[in-house]
Amino acid sequence: MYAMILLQSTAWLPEAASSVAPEVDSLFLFWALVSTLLFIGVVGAMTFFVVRYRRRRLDEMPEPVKEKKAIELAWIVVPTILVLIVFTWGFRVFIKMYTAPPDAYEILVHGYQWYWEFEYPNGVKTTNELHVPAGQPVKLRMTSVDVIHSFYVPAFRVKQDVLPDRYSSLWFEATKPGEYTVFCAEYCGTQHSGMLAKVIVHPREEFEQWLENAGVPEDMPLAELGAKLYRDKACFSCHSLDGSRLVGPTFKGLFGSTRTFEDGSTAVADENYLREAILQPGARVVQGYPNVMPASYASLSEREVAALIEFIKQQQ
Amino acid sequence: MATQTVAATKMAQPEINYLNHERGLKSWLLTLDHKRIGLLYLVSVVFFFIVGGILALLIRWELLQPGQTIMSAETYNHIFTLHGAIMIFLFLIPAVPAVLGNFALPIMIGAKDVAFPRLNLASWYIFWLGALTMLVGIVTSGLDTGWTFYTPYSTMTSSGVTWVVLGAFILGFSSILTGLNFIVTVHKMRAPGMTWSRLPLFVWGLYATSIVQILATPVLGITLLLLALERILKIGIFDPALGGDPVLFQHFFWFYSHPAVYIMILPAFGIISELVGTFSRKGIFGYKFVALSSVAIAFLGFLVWGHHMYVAGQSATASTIFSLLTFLIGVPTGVKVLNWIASLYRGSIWLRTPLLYALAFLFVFPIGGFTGIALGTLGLDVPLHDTYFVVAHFHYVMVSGGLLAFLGGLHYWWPKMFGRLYNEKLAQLAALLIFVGFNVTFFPQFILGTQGMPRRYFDYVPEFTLLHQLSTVGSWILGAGLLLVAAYLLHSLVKGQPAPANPWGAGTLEWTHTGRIPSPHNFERIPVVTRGPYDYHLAEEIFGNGHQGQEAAVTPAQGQAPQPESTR
Amino acid sequence: MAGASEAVPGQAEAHVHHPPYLQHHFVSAEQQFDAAKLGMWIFLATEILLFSGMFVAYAIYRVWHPEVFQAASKLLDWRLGGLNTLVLLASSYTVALAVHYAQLGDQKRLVRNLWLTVVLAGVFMVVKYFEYSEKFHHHIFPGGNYAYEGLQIPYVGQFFSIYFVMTGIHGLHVLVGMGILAWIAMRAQRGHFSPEYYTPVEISALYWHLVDIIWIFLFPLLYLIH
Amino acid sequence: MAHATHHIIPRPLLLKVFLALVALTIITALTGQADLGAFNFMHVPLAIGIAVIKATLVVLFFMGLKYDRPINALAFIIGLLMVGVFLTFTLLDMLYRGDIGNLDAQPIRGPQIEQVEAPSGSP
Repeated sequence: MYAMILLQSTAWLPEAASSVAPEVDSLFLFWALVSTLLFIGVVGAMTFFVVRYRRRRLDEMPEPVKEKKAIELAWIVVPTILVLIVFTWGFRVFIKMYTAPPDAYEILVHGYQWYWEFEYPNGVKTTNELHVPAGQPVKLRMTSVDVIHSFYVPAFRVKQDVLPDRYSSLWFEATKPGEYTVFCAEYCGTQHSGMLAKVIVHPREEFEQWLENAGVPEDMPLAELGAKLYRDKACFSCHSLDGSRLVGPTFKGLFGSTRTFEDGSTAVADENYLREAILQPGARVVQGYPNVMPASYASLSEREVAALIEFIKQQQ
Repeated sequence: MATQTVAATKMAQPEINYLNHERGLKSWLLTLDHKRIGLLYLVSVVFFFIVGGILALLIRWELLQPGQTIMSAETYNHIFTLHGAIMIFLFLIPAVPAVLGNFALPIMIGAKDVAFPRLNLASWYIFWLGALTMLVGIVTSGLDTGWTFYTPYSTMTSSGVTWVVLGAFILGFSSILTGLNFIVTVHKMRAPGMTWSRLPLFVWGLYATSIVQILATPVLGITLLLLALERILKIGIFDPALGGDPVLFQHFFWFYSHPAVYIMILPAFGIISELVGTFSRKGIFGYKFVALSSVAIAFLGFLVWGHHMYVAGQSATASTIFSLLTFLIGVPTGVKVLNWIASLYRGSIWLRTPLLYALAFLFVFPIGGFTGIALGTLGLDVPLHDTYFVVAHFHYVMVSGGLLAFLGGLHYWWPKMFGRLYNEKLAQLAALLIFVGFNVTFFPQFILGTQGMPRRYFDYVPEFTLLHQLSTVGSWILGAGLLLVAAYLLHSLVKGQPAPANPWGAGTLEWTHTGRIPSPHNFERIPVVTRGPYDYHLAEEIFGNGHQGQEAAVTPAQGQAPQPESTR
Repeated sequence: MAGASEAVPGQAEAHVHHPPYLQHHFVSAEQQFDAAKLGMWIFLATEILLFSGMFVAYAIYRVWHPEVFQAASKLLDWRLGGLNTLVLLASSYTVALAVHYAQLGDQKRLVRNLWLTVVLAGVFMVVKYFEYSEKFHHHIFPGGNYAYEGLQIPYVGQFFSIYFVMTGIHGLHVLVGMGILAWIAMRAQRGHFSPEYYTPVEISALYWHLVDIIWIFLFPLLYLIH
Repeated sequence: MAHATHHIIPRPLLLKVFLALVALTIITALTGQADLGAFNFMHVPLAIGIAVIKATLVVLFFMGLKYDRPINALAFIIGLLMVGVFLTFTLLDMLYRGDIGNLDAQPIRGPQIEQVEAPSGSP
């Protein structure tokens, strides 16, 4: 039964949802098939020999087997040919994977500890949600603000490291509308495993529509904007709202409470303190918590900081 | 009968051997005897293996279910980093060469000791100095970079990277000294008649390993030194904020760390050759190929490091060349496996614990090899890179090489090390548990990997729960098997049946020309070698004159308690 | 190995005339000498690879930023570098002479040449000290700490990182070499060596020549970029 | 005693080698400073070439590798070959960085140093 499940390719490979995925999959299946056959041959021969030639008498003295050049040659040549087939095939897929068509739709990607930010040609920014049209090549220009991350969408079979101070690129053409998981595949610190995003593939027209409505209205009330930022900037991955302890202190009841710091000093969490804690997280670290909050929030605008403080105030 | 002269003289008076000729802690800590240094290393690496193993069990426990199970994400990151760093630097790299190699290599080539006994002891002290330096960093501020120390994370984190890196730098010297010693020993200390084509294959494996240790380790040294300087002096070679190139660090790192994989696997190849030869009482099919391919792999191993960097941003030109060379190294490795299988053909196969480990290796290692082919393939590596597929792949290779072969070798040479046998039945049971436990732990991880589960993840999406739980259960079976090994080996040390000088009927010098336990200088007289290591049909002293091999005394019937050698 | 246990011919005699310097596990002095020398050559190969990392870093950054290297190199004094090259070459010559006299058994000249080598190494370090202090005085530091106002271009810090790390590690090797050679010289004074046994002189000389060779490359690569 | 490893190198030869090394140092220092005009591109090959010759002289005569056992030479040469491998393969990435568009060869900002007004002249 277990064996049956293993034989099904769907147990092994995730859903294939990009134009390049079927090509990777057929290479994978070719490799898996040949490997399995060879493996069964090797282990089968081993098992057969161990049973057939097991020692029956203690003074058995097997005759030395004469080495045959032909055999030695055969098992050098055949594997060489096999691996060269796999190499060539893999090379062609690889080149295709990384050569973006010239008409690809370009989206800018910033990797932060520990979230993704996507910026569209019209200036719209989203966090941890990448919206793309189906059936059109999309090219991601990616860079990191802090350490190396890696943008990985299993369903698209694509992956590329995202480096600080350098642009790296990746392209794909999503074939089916739907939601697909994005993982960060290069270890990037405490919340590495929480650095998840979604690719949301829209049918073409729907995407255009989404893009038009995605801007943030200027007049959004502060608290509402704060809630949005809490979501978009992935504050939630370290700071809970229900009082539970994550990487950082919870926001519940934070405002107005007395904080004790690493060096033993204390302070009341007022607006000024929250401001400092957001913009210079390392300045005063609350006792018992690691000093791991990224400094990248210093780039928030005045209005955004004010919005976050307002949001935190409400969490009583 | 040549060997009996040695054995017979021993019987008359209380036996003087390397274990009892001097006593006391000082005689061990200041010993220059390669066999004793081997045992010092044995105790050390087993200690670190236990530490690394406990960490591994903790990792698996945490992953029993999604979300936090027993530790925080931060703790988890420290734990998996320490598991990797300890297992690689403090167990896998020294395990086979420094323990089994130190013990057996000089005797196998008919030498009284390694060429530089003082350097040999120094390497053990340097090993501990390096380990303790690492410990300083770990205890004071932990380590959360992953064992790969990628910049710029490793230059930004507040954990104890500098200390650990300096510790690994020091450990490098220990590794270099062992390698240097072995190369010179093999070149200059062989007994008369011990030609290159009569070297046991374990010696060939260690020789090839030593080449890698010599040529790769210094580059690790300078890499880690530059990383430490990057943190202390901000030299800006690897740190992008200062204009450095993080991908350059990866080149530096993998120039050592890929060949280091061969430091772990080549001696294992040697052990497997010994085990297959001895327990099928037949020469290794294609001896020359098996011997020379080890050396070839050692050199080719330096040309493939870039296959760790296909998605790191390396140029496609480099990736393509690295990929092609990776396949070329796959061929000699595959042919070795086929040669071992062919050696079993029409042999006289004696299923004892050491051979069980060799057979387990021949099952596990090809899986590691085939999946290695997938990871070396440009297009296939892209989705698989940095997923559990890679984790499973290197555990299949490293555990088969580092653990199964090490255990096989340990069970093989145990009677020679301590002059005692262990409980064969329990040993076979433990081997089975380890084999099953290992596969249950790591095979599901291949599927996790192809499904897209990235490595070094503290948490995972719920779809992956079942496979992770299977893997965790496997780790318990594996742990139980290893505990059993520890139990019966400790029992054997105290209460084991005395072992005869050559319980397996092996044909290499450490079995044919030393007593039950070797004397302090190995041989009364330097032997003159007249045949190859696996020419059992020429081995008059084991099988001549109607003699049936010494193991006749050990196994009157399967499983029955063996009798001491004195019955002869 | 049937009949394999015969004694090696000459083995018995070796035990009778056991020279004090011959370690028990070697069959002959020749074997011991060969082993030591091969060991040293292998060690030298590891030294080359240790330095290789810095040469690779040098090559990469020079290929990427040739103009920076050219400008930064001008801040180094090629006359001092050249002087140091000559000093090290001379020390290499004297240590080669030391081996020569050790082989001939001329103890007086052996000792004199060894001390001469140590003194020349000292001269090298003194020159190096003046070079370093002049750099520090101008706030020429490696990488991110570089703060010399006379030359402010991107990547100039990288050149000086490579300069300081390369010459620093090389200087460390010179210091170690001085220690070893001084120790050998003292042993030579006590008459430890003879034409039959001078292995330590020979292998420390090999080490010293390698230190020289590294500098032979560092000099044009760092000081003479045009 | 086999003469292969105990060859005594005559003193005049050592002296000649030393003088040759000094001469080569002077040549490299002078050409390194000179303006070679149309041949300026020769600076690097010339400097490296002379350094290689000097190193070879030291290895062959001062270190006596010319008269030594081949295995010692082999150990040394393999070390050098590995440096070549390290350099070549790393350059294969560095020189072709971005050939397929997966990573830009140029950084976005480069090193972040404080720009100080550069006065002319050298120290």
